[in-house]
Amino acid sequence: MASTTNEEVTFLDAINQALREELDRDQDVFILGEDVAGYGGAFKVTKGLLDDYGPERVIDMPLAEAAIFGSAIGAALMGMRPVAEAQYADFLACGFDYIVNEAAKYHYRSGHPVPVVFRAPSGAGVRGGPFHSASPEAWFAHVPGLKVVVPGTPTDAKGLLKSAIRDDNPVVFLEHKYLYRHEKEVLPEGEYTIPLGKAEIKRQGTDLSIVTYGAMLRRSLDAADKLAERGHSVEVIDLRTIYPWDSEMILESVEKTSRALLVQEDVRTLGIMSEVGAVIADEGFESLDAPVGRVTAPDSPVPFSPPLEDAFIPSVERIVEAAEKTLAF
Amino acid sequence: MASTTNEEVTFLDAINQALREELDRDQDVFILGEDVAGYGGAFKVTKGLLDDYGPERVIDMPLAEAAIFGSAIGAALMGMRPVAEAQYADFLACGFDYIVNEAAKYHYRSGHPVPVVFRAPSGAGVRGGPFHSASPEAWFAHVPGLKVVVPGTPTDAKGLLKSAIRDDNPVVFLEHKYLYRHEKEVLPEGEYTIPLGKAEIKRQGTDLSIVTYGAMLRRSLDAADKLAERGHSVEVIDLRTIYPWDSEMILESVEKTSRALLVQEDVRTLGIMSEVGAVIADEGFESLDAPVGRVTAPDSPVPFSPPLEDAFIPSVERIVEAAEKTLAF
Amino acid sequence: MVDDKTKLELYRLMTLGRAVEDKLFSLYRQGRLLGAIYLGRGQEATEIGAAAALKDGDTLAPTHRDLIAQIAHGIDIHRIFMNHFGRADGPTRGRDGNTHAGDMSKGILYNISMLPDGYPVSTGIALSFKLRKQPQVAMAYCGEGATSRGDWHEALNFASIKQLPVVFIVINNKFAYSSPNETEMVIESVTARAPGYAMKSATVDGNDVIAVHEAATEAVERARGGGGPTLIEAKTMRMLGHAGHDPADYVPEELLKEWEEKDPIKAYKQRLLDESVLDEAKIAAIDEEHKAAVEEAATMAEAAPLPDGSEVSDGVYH
Amino acid sequence: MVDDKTKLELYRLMTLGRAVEDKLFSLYRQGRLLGAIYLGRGQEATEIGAAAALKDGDTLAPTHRDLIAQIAHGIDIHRIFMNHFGRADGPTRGRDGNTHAGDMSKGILYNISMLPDGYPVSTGIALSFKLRKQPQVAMAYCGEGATSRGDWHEALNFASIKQLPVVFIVINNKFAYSSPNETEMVIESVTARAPGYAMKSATVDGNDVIAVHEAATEAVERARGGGGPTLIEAKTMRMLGHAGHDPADYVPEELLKEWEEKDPIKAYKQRLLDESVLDEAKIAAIDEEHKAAVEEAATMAEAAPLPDGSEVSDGVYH
Ligand SMILES: Cc1ncc(C[n+]2csc(CCOP(=O)(O)OP(=O)(O)O)c2C)c(N)n1
Ligand SMILES: Cc1ncc(C[n+]2csc(CCOP(=O)(O)OP(=O)(O)O)c2C)c(N)n1
Ligand SMILES: [Mg+2]
Ligand SMILES: [Mg+2]
Repeated sequence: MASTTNEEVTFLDAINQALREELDRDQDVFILGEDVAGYGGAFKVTKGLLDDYGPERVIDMPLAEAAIFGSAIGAALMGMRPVAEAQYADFLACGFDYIVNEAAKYHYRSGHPVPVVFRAPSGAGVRGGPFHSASPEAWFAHVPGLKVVVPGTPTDAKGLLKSAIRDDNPVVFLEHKYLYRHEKEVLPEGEYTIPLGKAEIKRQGTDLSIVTYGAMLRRSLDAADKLAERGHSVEVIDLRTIYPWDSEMILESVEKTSRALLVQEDVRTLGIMSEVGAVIADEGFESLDAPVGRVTAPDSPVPFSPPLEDAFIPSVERIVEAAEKTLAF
Repeated sequence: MASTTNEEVTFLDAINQALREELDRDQDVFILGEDVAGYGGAFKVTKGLLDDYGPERVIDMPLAEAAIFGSAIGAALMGMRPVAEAQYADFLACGFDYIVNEAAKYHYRSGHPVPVVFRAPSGAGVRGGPFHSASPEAWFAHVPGLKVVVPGTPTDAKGLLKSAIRDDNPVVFLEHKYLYRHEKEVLPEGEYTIPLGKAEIKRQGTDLSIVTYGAMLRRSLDAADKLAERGHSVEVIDLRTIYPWDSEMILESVEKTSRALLVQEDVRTLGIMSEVGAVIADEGFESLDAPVGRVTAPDSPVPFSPPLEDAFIPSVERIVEAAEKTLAF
Repeated sequence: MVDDKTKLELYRLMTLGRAVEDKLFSLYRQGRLLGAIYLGRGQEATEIGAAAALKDGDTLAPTHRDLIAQIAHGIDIHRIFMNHFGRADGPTRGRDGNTHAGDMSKGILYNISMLPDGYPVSTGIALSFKLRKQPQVAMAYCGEGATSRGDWHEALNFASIKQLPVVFIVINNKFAYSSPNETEMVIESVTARAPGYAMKSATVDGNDVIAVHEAATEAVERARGGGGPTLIEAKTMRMLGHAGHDPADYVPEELLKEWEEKDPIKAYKQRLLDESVLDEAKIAAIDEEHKAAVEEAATMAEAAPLPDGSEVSDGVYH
Repeated sequence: MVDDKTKLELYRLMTLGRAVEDKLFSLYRQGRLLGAIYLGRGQEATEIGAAAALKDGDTLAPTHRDLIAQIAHGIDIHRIFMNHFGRADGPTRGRDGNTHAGDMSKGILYNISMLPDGYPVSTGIALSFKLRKQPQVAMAYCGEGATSRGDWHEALNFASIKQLPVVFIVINNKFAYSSPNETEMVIESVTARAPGYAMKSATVDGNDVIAVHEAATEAVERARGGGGPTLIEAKTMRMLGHAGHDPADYVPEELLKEWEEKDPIKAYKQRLLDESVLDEAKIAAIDEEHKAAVEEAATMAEAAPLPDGSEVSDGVYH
């Protein structure tokens, strides 16, 4: 599992590597969650860690989210660096209070660091239905005191998770489950981290800025390819950190391109792109030559049946279509 | 407690009236929550109801939000119309799962109605500190399947609560606690309801549209008065229903005024005004002559100490200042 | 005392449950099913024995694993296949999958993933029965894993305070996903918690359908008569993986062997043969009947149309 | 066996607790305090008796009502007044109010409103002690009302599974806000739930500081020695309203009278006089000392500056 070969590494293995490197680096790091030890987690993200780090660093918890998140916070208050896993991001709702009230507000009130990470597999696209497909990043981005990360590539996943574990604030770290085995990359050689709060331009362009993240990054890049064939130069920016998000980079890009299209897999109302749109409409208004379009899921639960789920998740075609509308304005 | 006198009625009494009228009208309506019976609720909203309707219609619950919300949903599935109270809106986070997963998604999956209301006192301004001042409307507005209501006047509070109780969908009904005893009105005579999903123009104007709701309605109207003195005609629209919100009325108003200012007490990132801003930036773009400004709380927990809390909540001055900036653009 | 007619009916239901699940598993392995499956093989005696104690008008709140219990409360097996196939005319119209469906007209709740949400929801249903003075009973199932969740505690406590007509069934099948009992609790039986709510309770052999049925019937009738809630733990074994994809190699071979010997259908069949309630001809006839019914339902479901993507956001609100 | 020095110290702490709260109440009634107050009058024996069993390095998770317990674990009373006055240099720098503060350097957690969050948080603290092989103990308080919450159950169960060094104190003061015990549980004592976690437990007279202290000391030392968690219920009475604004007219007069007779400080003072641990001169000296300390802390706090509005969003992140 060394990180210095030339082999492609899946999104999932990149996360496993990050956990290993941090477990190696810092004795205070430990993992807790349901079925994370012997079983290696529902998605096998923590596979092999029990064998290599033992049951005191990789702890199987009862089916009890308040106990998992609450305990993680308690240990973090004592200076440990727990990485708590929710089996699916949907279950963050079952221990919600601990994340939004206990963890998020402790530092503001006491000045005391709360270095805890809440990891969970999020997102749709695997026929998981209404209770295994959640994208809860917007809930947590609305809670001051939390940081929220949703990586879109294996490289980012590894580097951002390492930063999240080292951060002295509570971080909600959402791993899009569709990416686990669908995204592969050769990772940077050796040790590296990626700073929280910084977006990245994944593709340069001059005519339109697409802002996106997570599983929509790949679709946005594919859409940009298609648009390039039709002569449009599209910039694609990956937010990576959902809060605090990198408004500076987005506003700069819009200043350059004069047009923005915001793409999220999350439902329309109050996904993070609502914030991005509102900020562009305010601070970027003078740059704009066209309405700020959004491509999102509809306001509905995530449906199970393939034709419904496929209609729910924004497609490359929908992105291309919306982009052409914005470009033509 | 008749609703046909010419006396002014507080926001709180208007809610009490709504509950009484619905308890009278429909035997399936009942109330459950902590200390709602003999004590009449932490804010005395349910005062007198135990005496008049008995312990089977006004039920004291143990300190257990999952039991309160979960039970309310169960009874609603059987066709009753429970009105569940969280003692403070902050405690909605303690039974969050039931609202966002069980109640919100049941109809989509089954076609079966879930006529439940979750009532809670929300908002800041009473020195309640970080755990008694929550404005959680944005969390719930982000959950398809829920309706979310935040009235700003006694008349609306009564009429909207009656509609919420009669609605066949789960409704999160947030009562801004600062308004309970600070807002008074003569209520419309006789029985009336106010439809969910409809905003209202509380003041007509031609130069600028202020969109707001809840406790910021009064401050926005005060700001509009001051701006009028300086020759500006400001329209003030009260959303009233946060989801589904009345984008039609807002877009019409912006078409008329060409300028929008969005005012919320909630923290900046991903409050409902982010959605309103994003929609205006898209669908209302061609009407706009100025950036879409937002006046909000900062991204922080709600602080306790008066100078901090006063700085947290948007003031009339801040609204006026932002409005002048937008008007001058 | 369970009469012969009921004994036969329990047999019929258990075998139908197994036939349905066997078919689902085979479709799943052939890659013909959509989404996940959570099978209750080995638990049929509890799934059927408890839910069969319910009457019309009573409600059942199953979990992901309690498909078979839904059969005992009268679900039409067409609904089961239609939902696993994500079909437009299924009980969720493709909105949800696998066992996440039910039949509200029969009092079978649509379960959700979050465990054990059916417990507090069922206390609310029982509350409505009590408020409306209806002699109906709510029954909620969950696994032993779910008893670690706080909501479980809140439901039991509230039910006991209000003496609600609700019966709580815990199926202790030795595992919660990969986690054995020891990582979930320190006690021998979950019923050790009943005194904490001054609640009546019973621990039963979950592979003995008659024992389960008798305990559940007593509890249901007590609840119906105003005698309050009961907690029943049935000890059994999950004979397959947590879900279709899980080979469950964390389960010791010997444990599986031991419980294969105690297969609830095999043992019960022999008993009914011994008691002359059943004979080989009847057994064959029942098998035949199930097979035909299951094949018909599966075939029909597979042939039924999927929903159209254009309706993705239909039905979010009433 | 509690020695005389400890006995005296317990007396000193209880009376200091009461002096602090009396002062707060008087400031509140004069409208000089900001925000709410949640007084523990009548509970001093439990507040002090249990927390005094802790050593340096141990942690205390109080609730809104457990200000006095914080005193036993060494909080400087200046912090208390500074926080109730919402001052800039207080423990929350005005970010939070009333008892929602603590002292992390002394292992006193900053409690939040959501009950009983300190329970799961304390299991995590205890887990960290165990993982790091530190002989330290976590103690968590809550009221009997909070035992109805699911999180309470999750914490006890997890602590028992991992045999964590944590002591759970339940102060049964007969009311949760306006709700008497009967609307909260059906059992006589919350310790009826301990067997559900195979957990050691004790029910003690919460107005007898020695009894509480002995039970807590036993539990703390057992936890420290690797013997796992304990649940202690102390039976006492909340002698004032839920909060400063609450006249508590739902509390029967006779109940208050009955418990006024059992005032934990009065009884204990008499006992120490009888045992010659105390004499009237010492009593007067202690009173004097408290009075001076409390006046000084209150005066200083009232005179201290409020935070500036411009820093409202400072310190959200580390
Ligand atoms: C609140 C919650 N957390 C996590 C899960 C994920 N999950 C699904 S089934 C399961 C194990 C359930 O075990 P048990 O309750 O014993 O039921 P069984 O599967 O054995 O029937 C887990 C952890 C869930 N469904 N709900
Ligand atoms: C989860 C949660 N729900 C509701 C409340 C509101 N509340 C504050 S104190 C209280 C009563 C607490 O009673 P108890 O636990 O007995 O403690 P006591 O106040 O008697 O010390 C309630 C309902 C809360 N703090 N937390
Ligand atoms: Mg199980
Ligand atoms: Mg109490």
